[in-house]
Amino acid sequence: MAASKTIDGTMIFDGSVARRGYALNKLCYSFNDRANREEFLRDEGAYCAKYGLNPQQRAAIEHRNVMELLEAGGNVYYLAKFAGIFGLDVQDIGAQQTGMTKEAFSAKLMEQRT
Amino acid sequence: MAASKTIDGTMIFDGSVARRGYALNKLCYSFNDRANREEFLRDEGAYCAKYGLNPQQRAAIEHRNVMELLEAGGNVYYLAKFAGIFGLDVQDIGAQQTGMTKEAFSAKLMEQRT
Amino acid sequence: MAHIIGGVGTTHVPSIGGAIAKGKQTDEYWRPFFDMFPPVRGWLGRSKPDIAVVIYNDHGLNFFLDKMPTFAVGAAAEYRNADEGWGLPVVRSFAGDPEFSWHLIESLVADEFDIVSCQEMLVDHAFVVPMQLLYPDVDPTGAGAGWPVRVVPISVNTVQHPIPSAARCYKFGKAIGRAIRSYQQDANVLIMGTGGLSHQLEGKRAGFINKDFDRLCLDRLVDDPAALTGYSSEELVELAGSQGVELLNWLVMRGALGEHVSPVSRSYHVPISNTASAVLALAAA
Amino acid sequence: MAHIIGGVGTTHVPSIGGAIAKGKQTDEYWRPFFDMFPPVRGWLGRSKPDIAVVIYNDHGLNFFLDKMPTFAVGAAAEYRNADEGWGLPVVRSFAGDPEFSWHLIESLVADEFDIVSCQEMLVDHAFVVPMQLLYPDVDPTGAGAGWPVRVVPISVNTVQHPIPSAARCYKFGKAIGRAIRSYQQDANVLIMGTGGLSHQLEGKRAGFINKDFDRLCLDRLVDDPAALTGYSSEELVELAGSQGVELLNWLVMRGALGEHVSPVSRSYHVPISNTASAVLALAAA
Ligand SMILES: [Fe+3]
Ligand SMILES: [Fe+3]
Repeated sequence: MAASKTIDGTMIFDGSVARRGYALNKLCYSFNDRANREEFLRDEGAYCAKYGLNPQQRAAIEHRNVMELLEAGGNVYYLAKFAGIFGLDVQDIGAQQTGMTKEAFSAKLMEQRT
Repeated sequence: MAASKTIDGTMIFDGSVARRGYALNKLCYSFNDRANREEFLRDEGAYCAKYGLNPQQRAAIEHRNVMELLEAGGNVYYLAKFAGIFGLDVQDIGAQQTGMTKEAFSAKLMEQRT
Repeated sequence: MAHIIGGVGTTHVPSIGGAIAKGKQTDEYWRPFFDMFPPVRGWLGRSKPDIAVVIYNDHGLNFFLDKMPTFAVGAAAEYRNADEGWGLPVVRSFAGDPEFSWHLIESLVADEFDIVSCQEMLVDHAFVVPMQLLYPDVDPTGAGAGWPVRVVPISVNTVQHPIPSAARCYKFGKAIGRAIRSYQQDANVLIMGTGGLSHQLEGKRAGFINKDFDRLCLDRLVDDPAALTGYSSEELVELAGSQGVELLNWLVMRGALGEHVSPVSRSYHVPISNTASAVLALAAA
Repeated sequence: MAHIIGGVGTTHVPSIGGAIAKGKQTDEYWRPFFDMFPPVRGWLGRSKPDIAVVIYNDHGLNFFLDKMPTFAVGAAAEYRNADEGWGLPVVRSFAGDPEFSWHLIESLVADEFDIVSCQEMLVDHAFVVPMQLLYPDVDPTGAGAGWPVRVVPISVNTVQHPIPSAARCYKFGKAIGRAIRSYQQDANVLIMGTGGLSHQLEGKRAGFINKDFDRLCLDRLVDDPAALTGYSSEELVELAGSQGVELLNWLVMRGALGEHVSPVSRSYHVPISNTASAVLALAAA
């Protein structure tokens, strides 16, 4: 079904993506809990292994790369909890994905100011 | 709404009952886990306090009395997990509620044998 | 194209699992119950389902009252059974079919059924016992998925009122049927509805059984299931007992089969534990 | 009898909570946003709601993909906010109204909406930020429920496709309206719909905003909400952005208000964080 939903620059988070990304999203969901965030920071590899991340997911986490994380089945709402560990917000994420600096990304939004 | 649903000898487990019995049912639900069953058996009072049982619920647990547990908002599916701790099955529960011996309760069912 | 071979309705009480674990199938008490199944198994052997869509109610293993779904649909690659607190052996896991599950979920949501999708889901005795009854040659406590079918568990709230009405359940079944028939891959699909028939575990009326109503239900499930949609939830509690409302799972199953069915096997036996037991196998027309 | 005073639609992005926590309301960046709210608050001050029914989407605080509801309705006596992982201050809890909640649940299930009932429910920024915007005089991090309204959180799946269609959401809103109007106790009820408008957080199209579509949505929410029910979920993603589908929460809100409404206040401001922000207050006719 996913194939029918192609929108440029957009990945619809549907069943096939959710299935692929389940372990990764579950790991990110766990970051609601401070103790888990700290455990992750203490030993990232062990934490990823505990959640059964596949190599693609593990690499995407290691690279802190949002596009890779999305490719690996991540959902942006859960990924935001991962980004939050490093103090990154949705504008940092937007900048990284669009290959801009954060300033340029924010400026592009400000251009549309009402 | 609950008032409209009166069936002799039957308590419909609806919102008003579920609300009243929430803490009790949550305690019973925890008995899916062996560690919790053992913790309960080690210190029943502490376990009931941890789940915030009210005095009526606490007494019903102490008395191992199904009718009291139902009155306190218990749902029979969750209560069965409590009964299971003591090796009691639904026929024991049935006997206790109807004031029969287990043998008499079973015999009454066998009378209807097809 | 996926093809619905038919449906099986069966009782699911935990004590059946206990009897299987203890090898009591031929004991005097249990024999009449287990004797109801060979004709169903014969039919399954001939019609060879690849997938079983199992309509059941969770009894407090996977769902609690903090998040109580009306309808929940499994979308996992594997479903595990687990300790329910009273000592039944935990049976081997079941292989899912996520692609098929997601097709069902897409179709059901498009059809305006507000389901919960479950990418992890523990399945309790209401799912496990019927599988054991249909596939007694599978060692239930072996490792891995030895079951000959992939599964999709679908849980219906028959625990906490408001439960879905009989009318809604029948419509849900029809929507499941449409969803399955629109699946592009080849698969023979069996629908199972578990639980019931009349029984009541709690209150002064514990032990209540209503043979007349059960027989009427079995009749109507074959020839006129829509007739059962006229009962309110309160009427079902009164007629079938508090837990007899598990009949709703059968009604969902029946809805999926389409208008006309051919009875393969029908049997009824009272009592099993506190329950009127029944088995009904229906071939889809 | 319960009476629906009207509805408020508002953006809910987490950075608003951050701005409130840091007291940035009058900063150059934030002032145009916070300036949109005084007229809404004036209307609330006059119409004095007792209960707020808040339609929002959980972003992974209370629900995960193991059990993902299409529609979930709170039935708790108290709703707590909690750590979402990125450092927003946890705000004080909200008092529920279980009797009113259960009335809604009974009515919705009778109306064939297959909701999840939630006797415990954590509420995330999508619930909390709008409450802070409507009630800025409440110290958000004080103890207990200082909020002047009791609440019922209703969560809509806008996270994982298949999401409910716009048509289903509008019907759900209508059913919520019917449920509220049939409540026998006196209460003034406010409906809130949170999220949107156009925005997209992920992919190459991150930062996408569509002012034309947003303005069309605001127009239609006032005068012809049914017109919005023609969009498919995919069309909504394309026109409003992946996260802009939170518009569905507004459509549920609008459905509850009945056919005709009088606009109290309408404003629109781009950008707030990555989002086109909007506030719409509608008095029920
Ligand atoms: Fe059962
Ligand atoms: Fe949001």
